[in-house]
Amino acid sequence: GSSESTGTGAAQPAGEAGATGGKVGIDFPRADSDFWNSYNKYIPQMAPELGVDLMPPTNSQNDVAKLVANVQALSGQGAKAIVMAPQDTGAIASTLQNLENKNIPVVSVDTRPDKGKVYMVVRADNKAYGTKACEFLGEKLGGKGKVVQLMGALSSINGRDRAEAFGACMKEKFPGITVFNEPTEWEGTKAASMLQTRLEQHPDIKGVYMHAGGVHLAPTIQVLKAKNLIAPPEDPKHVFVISNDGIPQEFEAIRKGEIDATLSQPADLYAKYALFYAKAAIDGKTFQPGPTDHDSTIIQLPNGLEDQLPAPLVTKENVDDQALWGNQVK
Amino acid sequence: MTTTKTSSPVSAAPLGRRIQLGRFRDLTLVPVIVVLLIAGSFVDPIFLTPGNLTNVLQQQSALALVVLAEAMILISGKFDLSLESTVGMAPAVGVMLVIPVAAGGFGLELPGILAIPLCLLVGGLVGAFNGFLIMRFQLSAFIVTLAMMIVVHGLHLGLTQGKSLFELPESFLYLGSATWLGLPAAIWIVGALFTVAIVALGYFRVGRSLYAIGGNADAARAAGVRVERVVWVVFVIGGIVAALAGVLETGRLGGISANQGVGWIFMAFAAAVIGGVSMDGGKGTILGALTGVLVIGLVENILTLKGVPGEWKQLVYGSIILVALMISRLAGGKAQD
Amino acid sequence: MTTTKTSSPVSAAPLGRRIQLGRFRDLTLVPVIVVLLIAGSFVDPIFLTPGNLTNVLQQQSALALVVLAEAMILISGKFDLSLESTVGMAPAVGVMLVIPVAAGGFGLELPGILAIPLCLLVGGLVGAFNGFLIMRFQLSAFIVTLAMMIVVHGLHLGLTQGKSLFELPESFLYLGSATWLGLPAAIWIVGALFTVAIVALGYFRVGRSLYAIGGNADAARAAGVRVERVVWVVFVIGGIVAALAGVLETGRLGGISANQGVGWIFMAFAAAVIGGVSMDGGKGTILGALTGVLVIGLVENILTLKGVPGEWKQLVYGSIILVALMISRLAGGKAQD
Amino acid sequence: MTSSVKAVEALGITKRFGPTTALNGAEIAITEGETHALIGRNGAGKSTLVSILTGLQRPDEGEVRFAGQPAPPPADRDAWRQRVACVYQKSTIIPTLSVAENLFLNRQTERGRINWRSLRTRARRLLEQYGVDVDAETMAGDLGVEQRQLLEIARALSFGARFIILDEPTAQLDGPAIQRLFDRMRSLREQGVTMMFISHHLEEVYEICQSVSVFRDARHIVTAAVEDLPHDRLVDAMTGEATAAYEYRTRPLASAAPVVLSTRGLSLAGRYQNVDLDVRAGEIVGLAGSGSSGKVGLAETLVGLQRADTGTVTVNGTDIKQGDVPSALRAGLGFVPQDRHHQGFVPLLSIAENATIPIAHKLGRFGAVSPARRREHGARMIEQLDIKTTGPDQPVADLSGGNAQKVVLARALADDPRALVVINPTAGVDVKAKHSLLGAVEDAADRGAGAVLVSDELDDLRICDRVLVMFHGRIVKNVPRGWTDNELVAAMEGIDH
Ligand SMILES: Nc1ncnc2c1ncn2[C@@H]1O[C@H](COP(=O)(O)OP(=O)(O)OP(=O)(O)O)[C@@H](O)[C@H]1O
Ligand SMILES: Nc1ncnc2c1ncn2[C@@H]1O[C@H](COP(=O)(O)OP(=O)(O)OP(=O)(O)O)[C@@H](O)[C@H]1O
Ligand SMILES: [Mg+2]
Ligand SMILES: [Mg+2]
Repeated sequence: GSSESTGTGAAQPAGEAGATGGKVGIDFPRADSDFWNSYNKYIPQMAPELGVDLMPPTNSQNDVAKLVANVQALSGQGAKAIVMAPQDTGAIASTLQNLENKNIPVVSVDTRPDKGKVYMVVRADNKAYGTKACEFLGEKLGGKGKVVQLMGALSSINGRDRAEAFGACMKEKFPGITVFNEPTEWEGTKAASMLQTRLEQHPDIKGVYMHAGGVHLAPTIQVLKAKNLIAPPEDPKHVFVISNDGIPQEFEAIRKGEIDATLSQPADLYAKYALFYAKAAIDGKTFQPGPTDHDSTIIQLPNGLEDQLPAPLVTKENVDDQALWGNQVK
Repeated sequence: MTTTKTSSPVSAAPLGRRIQLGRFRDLTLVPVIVVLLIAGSFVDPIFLTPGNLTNVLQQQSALALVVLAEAMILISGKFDLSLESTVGMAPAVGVMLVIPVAAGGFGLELPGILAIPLCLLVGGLVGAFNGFLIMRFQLSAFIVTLAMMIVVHGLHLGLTQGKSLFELPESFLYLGSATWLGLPAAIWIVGALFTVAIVALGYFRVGRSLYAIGGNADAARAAGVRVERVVWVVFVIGGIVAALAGVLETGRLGGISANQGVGWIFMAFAAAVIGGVSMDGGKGTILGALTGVLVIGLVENILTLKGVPGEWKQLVYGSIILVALMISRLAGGKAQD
Repeated sequence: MTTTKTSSPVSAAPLGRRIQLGRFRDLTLVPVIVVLLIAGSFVDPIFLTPGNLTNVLQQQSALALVVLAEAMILISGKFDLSLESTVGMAPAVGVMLVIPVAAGGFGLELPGILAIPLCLLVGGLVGAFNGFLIMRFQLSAFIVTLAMMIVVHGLHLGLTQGKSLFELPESFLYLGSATWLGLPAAIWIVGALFTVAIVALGYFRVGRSLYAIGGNADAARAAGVRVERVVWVVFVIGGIVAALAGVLETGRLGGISANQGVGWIFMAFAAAVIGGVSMDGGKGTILGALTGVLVIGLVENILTLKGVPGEWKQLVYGSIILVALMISRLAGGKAQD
Repeated sequence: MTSSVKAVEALGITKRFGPTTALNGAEIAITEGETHALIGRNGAGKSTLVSILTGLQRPDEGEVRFAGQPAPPPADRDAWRQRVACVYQKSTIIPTLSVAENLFLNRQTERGRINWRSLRTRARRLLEQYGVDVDAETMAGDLGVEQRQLLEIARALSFGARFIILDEPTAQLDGPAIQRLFDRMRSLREQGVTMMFISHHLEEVYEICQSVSVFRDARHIVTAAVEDLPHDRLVDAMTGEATAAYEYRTRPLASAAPVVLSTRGLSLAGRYQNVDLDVRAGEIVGLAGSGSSGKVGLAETLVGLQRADTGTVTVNGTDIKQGDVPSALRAGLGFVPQDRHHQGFVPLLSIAENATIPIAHKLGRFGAVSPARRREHGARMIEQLDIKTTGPDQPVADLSGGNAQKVVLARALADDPRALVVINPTAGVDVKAKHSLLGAVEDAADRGAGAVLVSDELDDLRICDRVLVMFHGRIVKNVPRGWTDNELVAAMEGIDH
């Protein structure tokens, strides 16, 4: 919910550098997905621009135990603030507690730790993803028919949030639509098999929501191609596909008409505001809930604040917008 | 090999029955497959349609090749965990040698038609390196290939920077996506390779020598089998077959993600072992391994059709494998190892 | 056991040296550890500080317990892949029995102090079930525990709906987070358990019988060892120790995620095997396995301190394990299996 | 002698295994066409020489020549196989393959596809030739020791090699099988085949060989024609000292002593029927019978390795649980199983540990085992049984066959058993060791144990106070001490009843 906005979390341009407070340690969550790789690339690019003294980043390979070890090492090496992206939010409570005891502020990117103090959470609203995808498909299908949801892993909060919001929205707004939920564990091979089987079983499926373009995009297109279901939206054969992430390949597919839309998860903004808030924390700044100067809203959490970055829906109309991060990477 | 004396149950069995069963030992999963086919047809009428069964076969084709490779290696008494990483790395490197830098390539831009041969070559090299370490340095196959599994996947990650490769030469996608005579090309290819392997391991001297090596390497050496060389060649073939599995998978999925193949090796072992291939070497057949793949494929298909909720799917899946195991144990009548 | 003929390299070694080395065969990783300590001190001055080394030990404590359990099971000639799933499932179930529904519990709300005993009980039950299937039905340990790995993890996912548990009773977190005499309690616990295991397997009848069983189960049986019972007990203990590993991990992390333990088993095998425990049974020591854990922990720590880019980290990591393997092979002088 | 060309020569061979020197400048030369015996005590280096002569191991020093030509390079296995065929002492049967395939291992076909039908036919013919009564399609792993040995022999002899080595081929065979083997060897010799024959049964050497070489302590001692080296001198050459023949002891008749091992109405379908047996303290009872008479099956039931269908076994007054070794051991039984590799020892464990597994609970308190006391016990056993080893800590895997057998006996005697069951205890054991093994059994009897000795060897049975002869699963005769060979053999063949 939005609380009454008192102060503004106005983003200060990083000009007034002067005495920088200290080093920022950062842990990357993984190196094997396109979205995170873009994020990992933006970080070192943006650090000098924002005047952040960045330590060599560590990588926890999607393993919370490694994340904990990395954070220990970073704080041992003298980090004054830490940026992390815990893919597994239940199991870092002790770590956050330890960091709080050491007075090291934490910026959490992409996920919201359930417990333990955080200075700021920088993330897009995953529930909003699910809802937007649901609305997009529901409208395109006219409120009836069958859709497949290629889910991520149940153990991932983002996957769960997207799935829950998508399901709740469908139930509420489009009760005429049947949803098939496929737990793909973020694996392309599982996604392909499940979609193929489901299309065999229900040839009248008309919509697909993919939780992760990075892993689900190519298999989905390949299965639709094999079934000869790639057709223009006017064609009754057309299957509406909406993806999530906003990587360049999704844009390409939108341009080619292979998929219809994607939800752009702003890797560049994640990187920028992660560093921004880390530096702000070192500098002792404080923020209040309310709208910010960068089209987002800060909300209050029990254990800190969360800056909910905008996540635009990308369709054929706006796919060439240069402001989208997916159009900026090479 | 601790030849477990299966005391009472076996020696009690009447002679005639034992011999007969012995001949069909590699087919102990057939009853399981029959049960699954029946169960599947109750779950959903679509199950028994040719379209669905073709899908099952196609979905399992890449895994089947990894199982084929692993079964050969297991029969010769060794281990290869790195196959799963080869499934991802070999196609990635093969493709990166031919695509432009902009699409994620190395910038060599070799002719696109070379991508598949290069991919197979890379797979063969990984196998050769494994074989070299294991046979020359007499290192444990398990641990060498465990380390190589990490190394090869690490190479994949490092070279691609963790990115998926999407812009692949058409020729590279062809095998995994084409249809020949109404069936996916992948099914024909896998069928052909399994036939070759079944014949080679059943009717040719080199093939039989795998059993001898796996059963008792010293005895095989005494009988004139060039143990080191044969095992080395098996590792190389294993690597090539795993790379081919990668080609088929890439064609099916239309891209190579940084995770391609990750986690497959457990499934490959499960398929081979429930199909009757022993982890101790010298035992089992390629045909048996194939039935193992089918069981796994059918179980997955039925669970998908049934729409078991995601959070319970693994439990159901694991339980079915366990039950399949017990059925094949009871049907086979032999202790496993 | 195919006693590989170690031809030239071994027989070439001078007499005195081999005897000496033979006695310290379980310590072949010590040179590797020394190299790592030196290398680490060059990488970062922080490396050799007590704080950092304590961190390494604490970070490895839960894995070390899994390695301990796996090493015992390997020495008795069996396998347990399901340990990794027990690391997550046992604490989850133990906790869910005591916390309220609102926090993700079953609603039984048993006294919080029971959470740890219940967790250990669950671990023991998983081990008992594994042992039962393997010994009673003479099923292959590898494949049974592979299926059980999926089943147990599936149970965890199903019961928690994939959600993390983080409202845990304080008593449950205590062991994994407390500090005793300046060192984390986990280190004391792990140290104590390893000491017990080293003594038991070195100097006690039941412990020694694991070696006899792993080396030649039939001979052990003929010598009056109750093979079935001992192996069964080893599985139960293994499950309990894995559950305890889960308790320590939970305490360290402050919550139980649905992925707790997933992927550990490969690391556990790697640690045990580079530490000299044979996959064929009957060979290796608990102390050796401990050195394996240390090597893995130090490698990870050094890579972290060095800040190796994520995409190359796996490659470097795998390569170091491979090198450690070769060093321990050369230092040990024995062929591995 | 047919000619003086040397079919094979080994010159100055030295081979070390870590601390052990298995061969020390050893040599041998075998004239073409003769059957040459190689004898020596357990651990003298015979099998090591065999593995060098067949190219499986490379000598540290020295050279091997075939018909005057240097031996092929180690990697060229085919060249080696053309020159020499071998029955190894260690089994080279592959348990997971069928009998037929084992016979034609790696030569299932000249080229191209294997014709399984014709392979089976060829295998059947071969098996018939050697009088091996097994189905060519059974898994080799399902065979008994004896049948496996016959398989190895049939395989090696069927090669058509001009030089054949037989390393203790007779150790696991009974009389008729040995005779069939010797018949084959004679006819091969007539065809000009050269053979090297290793055995611990010296009378076999005189029966089948023309010349003999003796090894002792890794060195070559003497080579001579068999006529020139009578039995006593042969034994002296082997042992390096004047060795007396074994003196069988007599014991007072034990009719009043308590029964320590007995069975009532013991039957196991297809193996033995309705066996009643009483063994008294201080008595050694022999169990004899031809192939498949059921004697081994019966003995294995006594110790708990098999479970009878009906009947009871009583050890020392306790009814033991059928098929349960620990309960038999607890009741005071010790035993030597038939196949030492299978059930006799744990190869990676030390001599001391192998010998003390059954008494581990006595080597310390509260379940602890004191390594010092274990080593002490091991050392005592090594001395008592004269085991050739570097010490009680040596793994049994490194011992020669006969010495490994002694470790198995050491295990059986560990707990000072009240009842002792030994199955073929002297298989593969050298003369002197045989004396110490039999002596150890007799010692145990003198200490008041009752013993059952199952053996195919008449010499072993001579230490028995009486011999029970089994035929088709029944005890048909009780032969008291003082029998002649013919008498006993006739009973075993079932001729006189
Ligand atoms: N692989 C090995 N490793 C270590 N020592 C060995 C090995 N093979 C043989 N030896 C040692 O070499 C010596 C000679 O052994 P070998 O097997 O040649 O004896 P042998 O004369 O054949 O005895 P037996 O009559 O008992 O068969 C023994 O002391 C044995 O312990
Ligand atoms: N019916 C059978 N089923 C299984 N194994 C058998 C059978 N008969 C014999 N054997 C095997 O053969 C071995 C010897 O058998 P048994 O006790 O019947 O006769 P034996 O007189 O000792 O024969 P031999 O002199 O040929 O060894 C046993 O150890 C057993 O493993
Ligand atoms: Mg020998
Ligand atoms: Mg016999």
